[in-house]
Amino acid sequence: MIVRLEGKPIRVRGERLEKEEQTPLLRIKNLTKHFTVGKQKLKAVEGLTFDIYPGETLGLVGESGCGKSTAGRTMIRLLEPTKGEVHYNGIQLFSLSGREMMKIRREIQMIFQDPYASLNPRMTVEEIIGEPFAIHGTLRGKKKRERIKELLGLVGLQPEHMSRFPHEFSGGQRQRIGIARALALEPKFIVCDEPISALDVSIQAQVVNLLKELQQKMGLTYLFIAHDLSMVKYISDRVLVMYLGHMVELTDSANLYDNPLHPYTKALLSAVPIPEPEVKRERIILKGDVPSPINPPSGCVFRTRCPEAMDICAQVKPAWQEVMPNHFTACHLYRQGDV
Amino acid sequence: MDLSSEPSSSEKKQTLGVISMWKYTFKRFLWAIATLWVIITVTFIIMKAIPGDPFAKDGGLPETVQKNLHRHYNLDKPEIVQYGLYLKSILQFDFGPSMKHRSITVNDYIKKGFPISLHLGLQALIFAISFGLILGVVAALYRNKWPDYASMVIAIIGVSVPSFVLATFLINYVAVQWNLLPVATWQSWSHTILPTISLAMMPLAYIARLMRSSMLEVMNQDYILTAKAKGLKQSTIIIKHAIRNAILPVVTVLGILTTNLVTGSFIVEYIFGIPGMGEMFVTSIFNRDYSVILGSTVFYSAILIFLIFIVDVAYTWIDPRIKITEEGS
Amino acid sequence: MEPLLEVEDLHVSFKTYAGTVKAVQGVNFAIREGETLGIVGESGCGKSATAKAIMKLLPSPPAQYERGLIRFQGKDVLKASEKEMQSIRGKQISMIFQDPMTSLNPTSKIGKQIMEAIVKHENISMKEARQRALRMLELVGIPQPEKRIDQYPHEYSGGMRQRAMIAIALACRPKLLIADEPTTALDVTIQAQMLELMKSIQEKMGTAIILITHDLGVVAEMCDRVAVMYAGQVVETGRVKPLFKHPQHPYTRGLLKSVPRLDANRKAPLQPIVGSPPDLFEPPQGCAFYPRCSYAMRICKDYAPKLEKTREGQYASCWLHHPLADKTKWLKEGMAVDR
Amino acid sequence: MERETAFKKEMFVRDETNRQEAEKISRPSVSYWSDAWGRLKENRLAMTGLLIIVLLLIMAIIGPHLNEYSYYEQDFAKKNLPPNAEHWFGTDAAGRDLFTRAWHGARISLFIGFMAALIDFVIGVLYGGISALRGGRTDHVMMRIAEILYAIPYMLMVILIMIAMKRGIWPIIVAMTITGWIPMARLVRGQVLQLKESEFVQAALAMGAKMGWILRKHMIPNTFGPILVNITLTVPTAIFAEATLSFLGLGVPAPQASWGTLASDALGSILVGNFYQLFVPAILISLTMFAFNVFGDGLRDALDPRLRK
Amino acid sequence: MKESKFSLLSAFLIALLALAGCFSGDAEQAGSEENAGDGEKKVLRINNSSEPGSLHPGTAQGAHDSWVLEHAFEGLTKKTPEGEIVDGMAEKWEVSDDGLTWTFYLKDDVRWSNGDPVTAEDFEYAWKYALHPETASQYAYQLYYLEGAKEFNSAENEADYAELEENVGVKAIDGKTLEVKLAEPTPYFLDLTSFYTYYPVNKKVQEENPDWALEAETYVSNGAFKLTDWKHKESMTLKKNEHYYDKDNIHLDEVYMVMIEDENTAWQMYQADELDLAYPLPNDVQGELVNSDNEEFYNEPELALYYYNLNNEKPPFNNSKVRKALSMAIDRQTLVEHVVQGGQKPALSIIPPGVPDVNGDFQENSGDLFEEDAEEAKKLLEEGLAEEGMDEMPQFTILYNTLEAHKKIAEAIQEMWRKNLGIEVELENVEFQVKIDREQAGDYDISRAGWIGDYVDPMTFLDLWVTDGPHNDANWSNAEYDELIKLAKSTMDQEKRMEAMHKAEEMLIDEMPIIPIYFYTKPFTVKPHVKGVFAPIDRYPQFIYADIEK
Repeated sequence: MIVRLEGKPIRVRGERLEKEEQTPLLRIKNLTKHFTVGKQKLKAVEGLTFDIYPGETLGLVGESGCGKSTAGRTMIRLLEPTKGEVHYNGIQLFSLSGREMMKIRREIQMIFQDPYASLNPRMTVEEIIGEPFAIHGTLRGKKKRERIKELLGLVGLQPEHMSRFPHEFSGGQRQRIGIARALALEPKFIVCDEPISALDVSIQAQVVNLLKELQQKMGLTYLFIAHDLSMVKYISDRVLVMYLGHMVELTDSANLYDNPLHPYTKALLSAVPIPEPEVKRERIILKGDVPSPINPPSGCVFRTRCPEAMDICAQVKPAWQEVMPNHFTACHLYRQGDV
Repeated sequence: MDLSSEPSSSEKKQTLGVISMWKYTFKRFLWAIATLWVIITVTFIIMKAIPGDPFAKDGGLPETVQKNLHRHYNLDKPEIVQYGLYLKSILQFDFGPSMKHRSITVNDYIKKGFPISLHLGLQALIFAISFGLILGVVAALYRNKWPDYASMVIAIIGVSVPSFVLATFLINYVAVQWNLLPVATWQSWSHTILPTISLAMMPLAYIARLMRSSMLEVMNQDYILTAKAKGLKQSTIIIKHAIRNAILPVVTVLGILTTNLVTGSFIVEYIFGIPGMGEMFVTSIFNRDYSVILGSTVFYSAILIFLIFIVDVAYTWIDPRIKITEEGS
Repeated sequence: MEPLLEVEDLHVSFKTYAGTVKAVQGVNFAIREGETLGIVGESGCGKSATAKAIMKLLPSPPAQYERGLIRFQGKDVLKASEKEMQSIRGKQISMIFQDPMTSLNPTSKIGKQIMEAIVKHENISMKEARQRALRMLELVGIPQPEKRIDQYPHEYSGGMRQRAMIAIALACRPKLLIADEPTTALDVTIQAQMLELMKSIQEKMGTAIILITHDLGVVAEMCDRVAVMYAGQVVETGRVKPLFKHPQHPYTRGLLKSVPRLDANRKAPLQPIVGSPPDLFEPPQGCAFYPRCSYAMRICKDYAPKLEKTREGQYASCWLHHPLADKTKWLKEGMAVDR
Repeated sequence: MERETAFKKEMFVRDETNRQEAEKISRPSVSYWSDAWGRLKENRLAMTGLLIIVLLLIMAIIGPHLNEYSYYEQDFAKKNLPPNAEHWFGTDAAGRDLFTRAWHGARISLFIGFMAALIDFVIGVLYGGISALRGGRTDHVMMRIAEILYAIPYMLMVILIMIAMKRGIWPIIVAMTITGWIPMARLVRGQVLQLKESEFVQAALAMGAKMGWILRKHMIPNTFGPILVNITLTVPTAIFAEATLSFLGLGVPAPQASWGTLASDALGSILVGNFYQLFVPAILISLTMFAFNVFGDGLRDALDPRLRK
Repeated sequence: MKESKFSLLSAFLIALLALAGCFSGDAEQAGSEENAGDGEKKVLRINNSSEPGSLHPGTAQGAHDSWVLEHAFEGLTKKTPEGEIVDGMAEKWEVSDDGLTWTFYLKDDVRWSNGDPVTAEDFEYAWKYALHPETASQYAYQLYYLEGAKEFNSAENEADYAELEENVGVKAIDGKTLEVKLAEPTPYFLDLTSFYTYYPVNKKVQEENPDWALEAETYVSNGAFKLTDWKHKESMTLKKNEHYYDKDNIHLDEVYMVMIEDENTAWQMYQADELDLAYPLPNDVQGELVNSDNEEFYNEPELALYYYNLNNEKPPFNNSKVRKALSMAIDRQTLVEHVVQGGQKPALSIIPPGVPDVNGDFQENSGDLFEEDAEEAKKLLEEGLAEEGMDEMPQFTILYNTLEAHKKIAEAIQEMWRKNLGIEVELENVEFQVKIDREQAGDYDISRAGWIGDYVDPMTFLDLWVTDGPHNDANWSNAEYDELIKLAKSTMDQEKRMEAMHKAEEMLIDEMPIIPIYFYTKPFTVKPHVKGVFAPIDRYPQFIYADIEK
C-alpha cells in the first residue's frame, strides 16, 4: 500500500512559507460553535484554525464531548457556525447561498459513526446509494443502476445486495454501504466521523484499508475523526488533538507518536492498551473526568486534570504556537523554540 | 486514585438547577394565567356563538318579560361590555349568578358540586390506580401467560364498554335485580360504589396497559439485571426497582387522568343523579345557562392547568434525572 | 488446585419468533481463585451470554440452557434453585456491565444501591451497612464519599458511575467478579483509570475476575489467561503471553494482525479478516470461521473441529493441527506449531 | 493426538472456494414492513383484532343489504321482537330491523372514527411537522398554542362545539378534531425532532438534500409506524366519543343511527327487559374498541425498534 | 435528609383515600339520619327531577318549582281532588257584574309557617313584586290580567316605577280584604288565583331578608308543608306545617324529594323501593304499564296538547290544503299506541278533554273535527301544491328539541308521510332553547310543540293563535278568528264565550295552521301503601292529602 505523502514537498505550516507551497484544500480559521442549553452556552468548539491539504488524511482525535464531531459537521455546514471561516478551494463556505452550497456539496461528503443509524431502515441499498444521484439529479434509470453496481463493487459488495435492506447487513457491510453512498458523487473531500468506532476489531481493519485504497484510487482528502489514537495513526498523515473544544496539538503522525509534547497527548497515547502482553509501559493516568463544556475551567482547559499543571495555567490561556517545525501545541510548558 | 477537589460539573448543574427552578416555576405560573385567559376568551366567544336564549319557554315569552330578564342579567349590554364585566368578576373569583336557578350562584354550584365530583373522581382514580397497577404489573410479570391475557382482557373490556352502558347494566343488575347496593343519589359510601366503578373502568384499563408496557420496558433495563446480579429476591427487585421506575410514565398521565375523571364524570353523575359539577355542566348546557357553562369551563380548565403543573412538579420530584436546566426550550 | 469456576460444553440458545439463535454452542473454560481470565471476541460471539449464564441471569424464556455444566466451587450452578442462586449472586459472584448509566437504577441513591446488596447477604444493621458502603466508595476512589453516597446516578460522571458499579459488585467481597465490557462505553483516559482500579482491587481483595472485552489490548494488559470466542464457541484458550505470541487459531491470528500497534511501523498495512461473522440463526455445519479463514481446507466446511491441546498451556479448535493438515502456509507466515 | 481414521488426506487440501460465502446473507430478504408483518402475524390477539376490523368493515358495506329491510322503515306490528329467523338481531320499538340498523350504524360510526382519525392525522402531521422542522421561535409559538388548546377538557370542548353547530355527521367530526389533532401533532413533532438529528437525515443534508426530499424519503416513511399506531387508537376513541355525544342527544340526526344512538336509544328498553336492543350496539362498540386496541397494541409491538433483532 | 420520595407518594395516595373517607363519613351521617326516621314517621319519597329554578312564588317557573310550591304554599283558592275550585286562603269572594272587580276576604286563622298571620298586604306585595321590572320574573305575564300590570312590568324608566306600581289593580283594603281590578272580564280568574304566581309572600320576612327563599333555614310559606331542608341539586325535605289551618287533614309527616334528571334511573329507584312515586315515567315503561293491569299505575288526563307548528309564511305551508293534507296523513292511533305509549288520546281537535263547557265537556261537545284519510290527503296535497305552482313537495325538515320521545314521534311521522304522501322529510334536533329561538325567528318548516294550559278554560289554548300573539309561532293570521277570540274575551257570558270558542276551534281545524297530534295524559306510578294522591288536570300529582299505610 502506497502512502501518498511520500515524495510530496514538505509542508511547512509557517505563515511566510505557505504562499509558495501547495495551496490547502481547506483553510479553517477561528472556527467556533456554541450551543444554547437553556440559558447557558455550551462551548463545543473554540477557535479552531488549521489547514487540510489535498490528498492528505488529517486525523482529529479527542475524547467524547471534546467537540471533534461538531467541528467536522460545522466545517461542512451541517451546523451553522457561531464564528469563523472555512475556505474550500478558496471559497468561503459560510457565505454561500443555498444554491451555491448545493454545488459544493457534491465535492464534500461525510461518513458517519453509527452504521446502524446512518442508513434509513426503510430504504433498500439501491435507494440508499442512489440517493445522492436522486438529490442532485445527475443519473437516472439504467445508468444509475450501473453506477450503483459499480460502487457496490468498489466497496466489496455484490450487485445482488442492491435489493436488500440495511438491517440485513452486518456492521462492516453497512459501513461500506455508507462509504459507497459517500463516494457516489465522486467527492474530493470526505469527513469521516468515527467511521470505525462502532465496528468490531476484525472489521475495523477492513474499513480502514478500504478507505486508504479509495484515497489512493480517487485522490481523496479525508478528515478522519476518532476517539483513540491507535487507528488514527494508521490512516493519518497529520493528527490534530482536541480537548474540550480547544486544539491541543497538531503535527505529523509519526512525530506525534514519537514525540508528543502536550501532557494530554501523552496521557492519551499511554492510555491505549496495546495487545502485547510482553511490553510493560509506564502509564500516565489522568485524574477525574472531563469538565463540562458549559463551564470550562479558566486558563488552560486541561489544567484540572493535568499532571504538570502550574499556577499560570489557571490564569492564562496558553497560546497556539509552533514549538517545533511542523509541530504545534498550546501548552505553557513550551515556549517557541524552547524544546 | 485521588480526584481533584473541584466540584464536578454535575454539582454545578444542580445549584443552577435550584435557581432556575424558581424562575421556571414563576414562568410556568405566568404561562398558566395566560392560558387561562385565552380559555376564558375562547369559551366566551363560543358561548356567544351558541344559538338559543336561556329564558326561552315553550310557546315563547312576551317581549316585555324577556327584556326585563336580559336587563337583569346584563345581556342587553354590548358583548364587549359583557366580556369586560365577566373578566372583572372572575378576577374577584365570582362567576356570577346562574341564569336558570335563582337559588344558587355559579360559585355555590362549584362549591357544592366540585367536592362531590372531586370525591367521585379521586375515589375512581384511587380505584383505577390501585387495580390498574396491579393488573399491569401482573400482566407484565406473566407476559404471554394466562394472567397476562386475563388482565389484558379485563383492561380491554374496561376501555370497550361505554360508561353509560356499563352504568345502566350495573344499576339494573346490582341495584335493582340483586338489591345489593342503592340505585342512585349521593348519600352514603355505599351509594358511591357503583358510580365509582362505572367511572373507573376506563382509566383502570388505561393504567393497566400503560403499566404493563412500562414494566416490560423496565424489566429489560440493565439496572434490573444489576439488581438481580446483587442476589436480590425477585419480589424485592420488582417492588424496589421495577415498579418505582415503571410508575413514572403513569405519573405523567396522572394529571390529565385526574382531570378527565373529575371533569369527565358528567355522564356517570347524570345517570346516578349525583349533584356534582359534571351533572350541572350537562344540564346547564341544555338549559343554556351561560354563566354556569362559562364558569365551569373556566374552573375545569384552571384545575387542569393546575394539575398539569402539579404533575410536572411531582415528576421532577420522583424522578431525580429531570433537570430543569434542560427544559429551557 | 481445584478451579473456582468451571464451564464445560455450555450450550445456550434463544427462541425468537424468527427461529432459534444458538448463541452459545459449546464453551469450555475454567478460572482459579485470584486469577484474571479474559474472554475476547466480537459482538454477537456469545461472550456476554456466557457471562450471564454463569449467574443464570438470562431470562428464560427466551433463553434456554440446552446442555453443559457450570461448576462454581464444586456446585452445579445450572441445577441450583433460584433461591440458591440468589445467595450466590452478589455474595459469591458479582457482575458489572458495559454501560454504567443504564446499569444503575436512576431513581435510587447510590448509597442505597450499595447497601442493598450488603443487607441482603450479611446480617448487619443499616447503620453498619452504610459504613461499609462509605468504605467501598472510598475504596473505588470516589471523592467525598459522605456526600456522594446520597446522590443519584445522574449526578455522577461516567467514570464515577462505573466506580460505583464496582463498589456495588465488590460490597460483599465476592470470590469472582464478572466484568462484561466494563470499559467499552468509557473514554480512553477513563478506561485507563478503570483498569488501574480493577488491578489494585484485585491485589487487595484477591478476587478472581472474568474480564469480557473485545479489546485485545485490555486482555494483554489485565489477564493471566484468555479464551477467544467466535460464533458461540471458544476457539482458542491459553495463557496470555504465549497465546499472543503464538496464536494457534487463524481467527486469533487474524485478530492480532488486524489491530494496529502503537509502536509498530505505521506503514505496515493492517491485515483484516475478510467477510462477516456467521448468522447464528443458521450456524454453519463445519467450522464457523471457515468462510473467512485464509487457511481453510475442504474438511473445514463440513466438520467442526474440537478444542484440543496444541501447545503447552494452549488449546485451539482448528483442523490445521490435524496431522494430515497442510501446514505450509501457516508455517510460512511465521506461526509456531509445536508438534 | 488421536484422530478418527475416517479423515482422508484430500480433505485437508487447501480450499479456495470458502471466500464466496464470506459476504453471503443467508436469510431471505425482508423489508421493514414485511418484517413487521411477520412479527404481527405471530401476535394472535392482534391478528384477531385485525380480523374483527376487516369483518366489521365488510359488514358495514354489505350488512345493510343482506335483508330486505331498510334502516328507517317502521312496522309497529313487529315492534320489540327478540332476534328471530326473520329479524336476525330483532327489532326496535318502532319495528325497525336491528340487523340493518346495526350495520347502518357501523357505517356511520366507523366513518366518524376513520374520518376523525384521518383529519387528526392530516392536521397533526402538518402542524407537528412544520413545528419541528421550522424549529426555534415558530416551534415555540406553535407548541404553546397547542398547549393552550390542550388545557381545555376534551369532552367539554366537543360538547360546547357540538352545541354551537347543526346536528350531523360532519359537525361531530369537526368537534372531535378541533382539539383532537394535538396528541398527533405532538407525536409527529417528537418523531421529526428525533429524526432530524438522525444520522441518515444528516447524511442526506450533507448530500445537499432539500426539505421536500427529506420529508418524502426519510421523515414520512420513518414516522409512519408510530403514526399508524396512533391512528388505530384514535379511531375507537372517536367512536367512543360519538357514543357519549349520542347519549347527550348530540349524535347523528334521526332516523340515521350510529352505534352510539342505537345504544342510548335502547337504554330504556333494558327497563322492560328487552336487553338485546342494548346488547347489539353495546357488543358492536365493545368489539370495535377491543379490535382496534389489541390491533394497535400489536402493531406498536411489531413496529417497536427495541424489539427488533 | 429527605426521606424516600416514593414513600411520600404513597402517603399522598393514602391521604387521598382518607379524604375520600371523610367525605363519605359526612354522607353516611345524612343517610343514617334519614333511615332512623323511617320507622315511625310517614315519609313520602318522590323525585323532583331538577333543582328548582326558584322557590319564590314571584320568580318561580316550571314544573320543578311548582311541585314544591303547590305543597308549601296556598293561594286565595285551591283545587279539590275532583278539580273544583274551593276556598283556600280566602274564605269567600265577590265579583262585580262587569267581571272586572274581584274582592277576596281572607280566612281568620290563616298563618305563615313562622306563625305570622297571612294578610291581604302579603298578596298585594307578592303580586306587585312579581310584576316589578327589576324582579325580572318570567311568569310576570301570568299577572297581566290585572289592570295596569303589563304597563308596570314593561316600564323601562326607573322614575316611572312608583307611579306605575300604584296603578296596578291589586289593593289590600284592610288586613283581610283584597281588591283586584282586572283589565278585561276574565271568567277563569278564580282558577288563576290557585296558580303559584298568585301565591302570597310574607312581606315582613321578605323585607327583612330578600334572600329568604334561597335556603330552607329562612324559608317561610303558608301551605300544608314547610321546607325544612334543601340540599341544592340533591334533595329537599318538606315537613308538615303545624300552623296550617287544615293541618288535621294532612297525614304525611314529611316529603323527601330527590333530584334525579334521568328518568330511567328514577324508575329504577322506584323499582328498588327507593321512591314511592314515579313521575314522569320512561317511555318504554309507560308503554308496558298502559297495557298491564298494574294497580300502582295511574293515567290521568292532562290539560295539554302535543302539536306540530307549520310555518304558515313559508310556501307551501301557506296553503291550507297542504297543511290539511299533512295533518290527515298522520295515523294518530298508531302513534299513541305504539310510539307515545302513554294511553294518550289522538287529537282531532284542539282543546283537550277535561275542560268544562257550558254543559258537559268542551272536547266531547266538539267531537272529532276532521278525519284521517291518506287517500284524501294525497289528493289535497296535489291540489294544494298545484295552487302554489309546485310540482312536488319541496324538501323540508321537522325541527324538534332533543328528547327521546320527540325523536320517536318525529321518526314515525316522517315514515307516515313517506308512506302515505310519498314525500321525504328530514329531521333535525336541537336544544330546547334553540328550537324556541328558531321558531320565533320563523327559521323552520315544521316544528314540534306542546302547550300546557295555564288555567282550565279553552281560552288558554285558543288565544295562542291570535294575529301577532306572543305564542303564535305558526305566524298564522286570520281576522275572523281574532274577532271570535276578542268576543270571547270581552264577556262573562259563558254561553256566548263557549260558542265563539267552538267556532274558533273549528276554524283552526279548517285552516290547520298547526297539526294537532295528541292530548297528553299523566301516567305515573304510586306504591300501594301510599293513599290519597290525586292529579288535577293542570297539575302534577298532588299529595297534600296523601297518607302512608304500611
